[in-house]
Amino acid sequence: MYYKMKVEKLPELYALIASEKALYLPIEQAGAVEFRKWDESSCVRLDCLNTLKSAKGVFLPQSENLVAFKTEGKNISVIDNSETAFPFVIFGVRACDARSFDILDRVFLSDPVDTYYKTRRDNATVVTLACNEPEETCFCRNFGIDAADPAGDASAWIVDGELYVRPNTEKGETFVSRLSQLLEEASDVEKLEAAKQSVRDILGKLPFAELNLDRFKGDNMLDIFHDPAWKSLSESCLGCGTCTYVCPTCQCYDIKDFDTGSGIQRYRTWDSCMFSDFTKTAGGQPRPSQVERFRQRFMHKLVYYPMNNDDIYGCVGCGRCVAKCPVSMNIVKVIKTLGGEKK
Amino acid sequence: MQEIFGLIKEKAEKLFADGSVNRVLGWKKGETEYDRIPSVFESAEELEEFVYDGFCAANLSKYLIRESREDGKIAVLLKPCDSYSFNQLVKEHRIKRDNIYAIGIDCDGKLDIDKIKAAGVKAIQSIEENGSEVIVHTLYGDKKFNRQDVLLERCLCCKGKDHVSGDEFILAQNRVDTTVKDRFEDVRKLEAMTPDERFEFWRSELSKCIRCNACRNVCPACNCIKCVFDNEDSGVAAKANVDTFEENMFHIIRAFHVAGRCTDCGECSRVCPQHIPLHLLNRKFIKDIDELYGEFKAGADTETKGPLTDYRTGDAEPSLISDRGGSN
Amino acid sequence: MHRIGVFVCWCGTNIAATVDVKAVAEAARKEPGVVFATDYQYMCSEAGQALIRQAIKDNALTGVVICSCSPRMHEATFRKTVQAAGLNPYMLEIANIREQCSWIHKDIKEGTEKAIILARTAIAKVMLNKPLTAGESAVTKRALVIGGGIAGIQSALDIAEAGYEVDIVEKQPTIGGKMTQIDKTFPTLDCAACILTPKMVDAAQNEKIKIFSYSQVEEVKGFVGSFKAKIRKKARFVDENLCTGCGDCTSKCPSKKNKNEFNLGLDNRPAIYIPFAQAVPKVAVIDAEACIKKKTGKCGLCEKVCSAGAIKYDQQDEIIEREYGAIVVATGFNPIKLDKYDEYAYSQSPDVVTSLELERLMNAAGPTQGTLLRPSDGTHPHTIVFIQCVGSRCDDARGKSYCSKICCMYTAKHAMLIREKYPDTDVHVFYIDVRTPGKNFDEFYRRAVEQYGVDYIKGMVGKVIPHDGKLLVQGSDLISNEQVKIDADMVVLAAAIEPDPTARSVATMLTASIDTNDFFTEAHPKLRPVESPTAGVFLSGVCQGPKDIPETVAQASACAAKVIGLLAKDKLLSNPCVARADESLCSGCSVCQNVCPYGAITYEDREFRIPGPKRSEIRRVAQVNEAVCQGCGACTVACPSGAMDLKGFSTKQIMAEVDAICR
Amino acid sequence: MPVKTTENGEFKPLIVAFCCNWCSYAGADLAGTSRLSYPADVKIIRVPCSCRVNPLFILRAFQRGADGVIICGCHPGDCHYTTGNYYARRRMTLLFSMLDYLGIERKRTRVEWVSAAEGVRFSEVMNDFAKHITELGENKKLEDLRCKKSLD
Repeated sequence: MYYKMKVEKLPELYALIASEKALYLPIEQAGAVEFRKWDESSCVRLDCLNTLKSAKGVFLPQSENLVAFKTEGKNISVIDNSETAFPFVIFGVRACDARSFDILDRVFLSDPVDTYYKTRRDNATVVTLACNEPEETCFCRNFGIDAADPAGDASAWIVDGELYVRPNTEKGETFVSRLSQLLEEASDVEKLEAAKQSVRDILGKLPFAELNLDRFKGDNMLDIFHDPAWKSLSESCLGCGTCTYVCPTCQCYDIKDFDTGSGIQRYRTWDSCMFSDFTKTAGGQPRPSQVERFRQRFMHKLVYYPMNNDDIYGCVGCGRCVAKCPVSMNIVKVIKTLGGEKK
Repeated sequence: MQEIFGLIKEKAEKLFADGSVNRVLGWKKGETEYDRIPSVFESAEELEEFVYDGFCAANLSKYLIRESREDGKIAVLLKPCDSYSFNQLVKEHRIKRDNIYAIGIDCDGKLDIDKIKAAGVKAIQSIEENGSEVIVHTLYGDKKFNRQDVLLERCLCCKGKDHVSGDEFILAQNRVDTTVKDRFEDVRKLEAMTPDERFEFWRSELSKCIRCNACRNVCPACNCIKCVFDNEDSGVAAKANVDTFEENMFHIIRAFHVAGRCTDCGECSRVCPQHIPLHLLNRKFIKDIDELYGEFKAGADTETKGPLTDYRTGDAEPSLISDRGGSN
Repeated sequence: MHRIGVFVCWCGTNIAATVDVKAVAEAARKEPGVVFATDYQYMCSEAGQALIRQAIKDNALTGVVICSCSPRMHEATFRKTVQAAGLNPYMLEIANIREQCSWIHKDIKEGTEKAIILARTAIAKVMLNKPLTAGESAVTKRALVIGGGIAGIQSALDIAEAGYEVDIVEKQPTIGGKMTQIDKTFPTLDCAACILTPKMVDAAQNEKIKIFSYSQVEEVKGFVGSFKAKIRKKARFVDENLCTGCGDCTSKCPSKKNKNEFNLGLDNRPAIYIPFAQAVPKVAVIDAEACIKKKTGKCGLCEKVCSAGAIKYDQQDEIIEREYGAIVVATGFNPIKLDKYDEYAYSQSPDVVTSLELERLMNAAGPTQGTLLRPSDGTHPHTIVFIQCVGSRCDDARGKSYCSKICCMYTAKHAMLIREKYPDTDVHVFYIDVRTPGKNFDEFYRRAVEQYGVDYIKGMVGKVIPHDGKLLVQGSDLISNEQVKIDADMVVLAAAIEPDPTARSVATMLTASIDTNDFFTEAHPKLRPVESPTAGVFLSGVCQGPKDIPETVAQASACAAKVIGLLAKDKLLSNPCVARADESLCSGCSVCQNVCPYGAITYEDREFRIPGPKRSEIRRVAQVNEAVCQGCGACTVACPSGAMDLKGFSTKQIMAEVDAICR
Repeated sequence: MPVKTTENGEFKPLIVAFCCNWCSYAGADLAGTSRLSYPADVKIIRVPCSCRVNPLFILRAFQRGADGVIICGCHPGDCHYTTGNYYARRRMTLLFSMLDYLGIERKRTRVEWVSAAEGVRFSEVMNDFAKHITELGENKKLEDLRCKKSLD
């Protein structure tokens, strides 16, 4: 069942949602579009294809407090000062980012469950938005993602000045029901289907539409691992964390203690396997040079993760790393170099 | 640029052929029409992938820290502005000059793909550089740009067309000057604001920082074996901007550590995924240094003492700053 | 595990009156790491120190904090105390709760609060203290004196007198320096040669002194107590040991028309020559550029006449390596070149001379045998104009910004001598100011004016115009506010003096610092005026700044006293609070070296294990010479990676102090 | 976080003073010996030379809640280590200018040259600086909220 409303009424829609729950939207600030909490003054950018950081930050913030230790003289007390849970809606998630939640769920919701993540997931209603004008950096299609018909608790489309919404889950149904004063049932679904089809046509014509992923199967693991191409692929890598920090599926974090002077704030923060001190231990650095670190990142996305997760790739083809890598080295280049050109 | 590209490639092939080098550091085509990857070519055959055009913006000099320590001699392609970084690295003993054959190459300004995309260009299929025009072909149609309008910020206030170092130069016959503004213009604009306005400006800019370290890792002056911000022992290490203070601190200290050493190559701003105008921090230091201690161009040579490792007995007093007036 | 003890001193009522010392001890006891805290009336008393020693033993303390007076007062005392109890003396910190607290605050609550914070800060620091040991190094009991003028000779004589060996390295064929060229000295008017040459002879005959004339220091390595120098002994083509200084060769030499340096080119000398009669060593030297034999291979006349067989045309430069414990810089000065002062016609007329040239023209051993004659025509001058401050106190790039200090006095001397010897000669002096601070100086100047009738004109000369064998001097008299024109026979220019051109290279070699005028910088302009900031390098004479002879000699002796003090030590103990480079972080960029005032930082290539197939790499890393480093910490901030740290004031310690204050 | 108000609710700043051992620290001692008072808000950290003061220390102090930071050294030309304060002068001038550029209050940071003989001046400088900082109020632009928030 599809519902619709005029695009002009979007501010009313936001206000209505926000009257009940916190609302996250792609919002521009100082020229940067990110998922941020909405208020009346926000500059919403639903037209933005890729927020700079992905939507994952809503569930796995770049940094979050876990626990604190307060010191008074020689006494220490433990204080839970993690964020209190609140229900929220995240609206405008693209198909690729929506898939990334599935990938992250498999990590954080499987045993042992990450309660910080789970609490946010449980409290969230994910409303996706179909892509209208995919870019040359997009390659979600290779991972079976349909950018013209994204998943989520509810999906949305903007076609010809109208917003179409379709609930997909119970949460989605609830979401839509709360908006009944703005939404009406859509009777012109054909128009929407046609729009979807035209987007799919474009998706098929994009330069990275058809990547050959055949080689990235579990039984080729060692073969790929030892491929001499890693050296030349990694030689330009600066070892920065841009790809990791913009990636919707990168999930590694570090736990650090900050001495506040009157105690310790323990927090977790995203980490990057590209960093030279990633997983460094007392015994040394298991991946001593950038070649190994670089390889790790892509092996994880293309080989290890699928091996452990029903052949689901750890990449969703959002293209952020393609657009943002300072040296233009990216997963597409890796796939093409290691896996050959088109099918 | 086409003629230059040919000449460079020819030269590189010759260097391989006569055995004067065993590697060439240049750029190769990446996966998109505008991606150019800094690359080490190990044979004449590998040069098939070599490219030199408006998107070869990366400053290659920093790679020499690693590459000049490898066996054999490496040829490196340096644009005029890169030659300053090169000199600075030689001055700081970070690269082994003897193992390098430096080829100064012509530059007519580099293109900023983000400026092109900001004009609403999506799904790029190919890009044509045609003199003063740049034509972008996309799935949604073609778009034509005036080359000057889509140049990188740094090229609009180019340091100059002349190399400050190099063993050989391959230059175009008609050299294009892309300078249209004074490089301190934007710094002056900020200086003219009230402190609160400046504070707001930098808060909004620096709060975008995701602490990816791209600015630092690409910077030829940031070449410490281990950065203080990565060193748990330094007391200031951090992986994320957990507090607004961290955002300020990281960028202030980074700019301070490269003050007097920064050649204003502009790589920091070019690679920043958040488009934070980081060069405005470095340029502020450069401007202050020029005004207070006499004009100084880091990397102009390999001998002159840097302004922070030098002094005059009659230098300005720090009270100069608080005497700038205003209520705070 | 830290076991810190905190000792709060009452200082009688000095502290206890405005700080609740018991409360401070109580608060300190609650701090993590503190296992013992107490208070006592006078911690510095023997009983107080005994209390500290006992507590260290009883509580197995690993660090001590004393809350008391300023560390500048009793830090050394308490270091000894804790050392006596078996702790490293540097495991001590002092919280200054007297000068910084009890004495300046009236309110006991406020004072106590602050004292607690200061105590906490010291506790935070001491937890990061590391045991430090002062380094020891041996002292080579020999000094090197660079420059054999009156400064160098005096320093050498004094050092030798104390029983230490001294080498004088002089670049000219003879020692003696500028003073050998001077006729008489002010304000006593005694003959320069009469007081200098005995000293030269003393130096030559002193068995502790070794003179390397016609030699230059080429390289200096090492540090205070153990320098290694390379000295280039230039070939003089005469065997020093065989030459008797008889002079037969010089009179026979056919190449006679060579500018005589000793007389500043006012006359000529042969290609083989002895600079002057009292030269030390009195050994001939061949000017290879003038010698016919050296140039054409023909001649050899000197070899034939030398009965001692001392002529060695094939002599080569010799490099001598010597070790020293201390180095004296006595590189002296030169008058500036006057080629940029065209207005005074110096290069146009031979009758415009510098003051030093005038010295030669008035000297009995000079080109005119002491009779003052005009260089142009050998006639007696009747009107002489002196122009002061030529290049001194100058604000343009041609001259020097400083006052050359000696000119006022020597000009008064010249004027007086001329007026005395040739009463028919009019003497005019153009000056900006007359500066006569010195014993009997002003009296001397007044005698020139009052007794000898020298005409002093306050004002500058605009132009000197040679015409018809005369010199028209156009100047202004600022007092009468009139233009003055004098038709003079001779003009004498008081040229500014500047450090010898070798000063810069010597400074670089010694890593000693020089100022923008190339004068050597003192370790402290007031309190350590004869030491360079570089340990073991001392400054004698004009190399440090313009001086007259008595001042130079005084400084030379002071400098010698410092050298003797150093050489008298068998071992040097160094301050252990010095910089240290963490090689694993150092990238060898040299910024630290650039800011080090002591030249304590050098670089070494070290092999490091690195990850990856290559396994190791060679890296240039900084090394701090602990004997030379004085611990200022300039390098620690210059170093961007934090590889450079300062022991005793480490980055971590200072940050911990900041944290503790701001807690 | 330190308590920053007096009993009657007035703002009481926290000021960190870095003093070089040879001149300014001795000047502070002389101020003490001469019983010349200055606010207890000023806490002194002894460093060998003003050139030992790393910009990191200054930022650290602000991060931890300091409202003002002052660096004192020997007068130019009088540095115990000859050149230390000259380097410090350039570093601090540039750093302060950068802080100003970022919109941080200019008067929160200061450099003063105080000799060992200038006890009176030391106390005057500290009184004056403390006065300015009290007027400026709390440092809000360079604070770290983690240090400010009490952990519970």
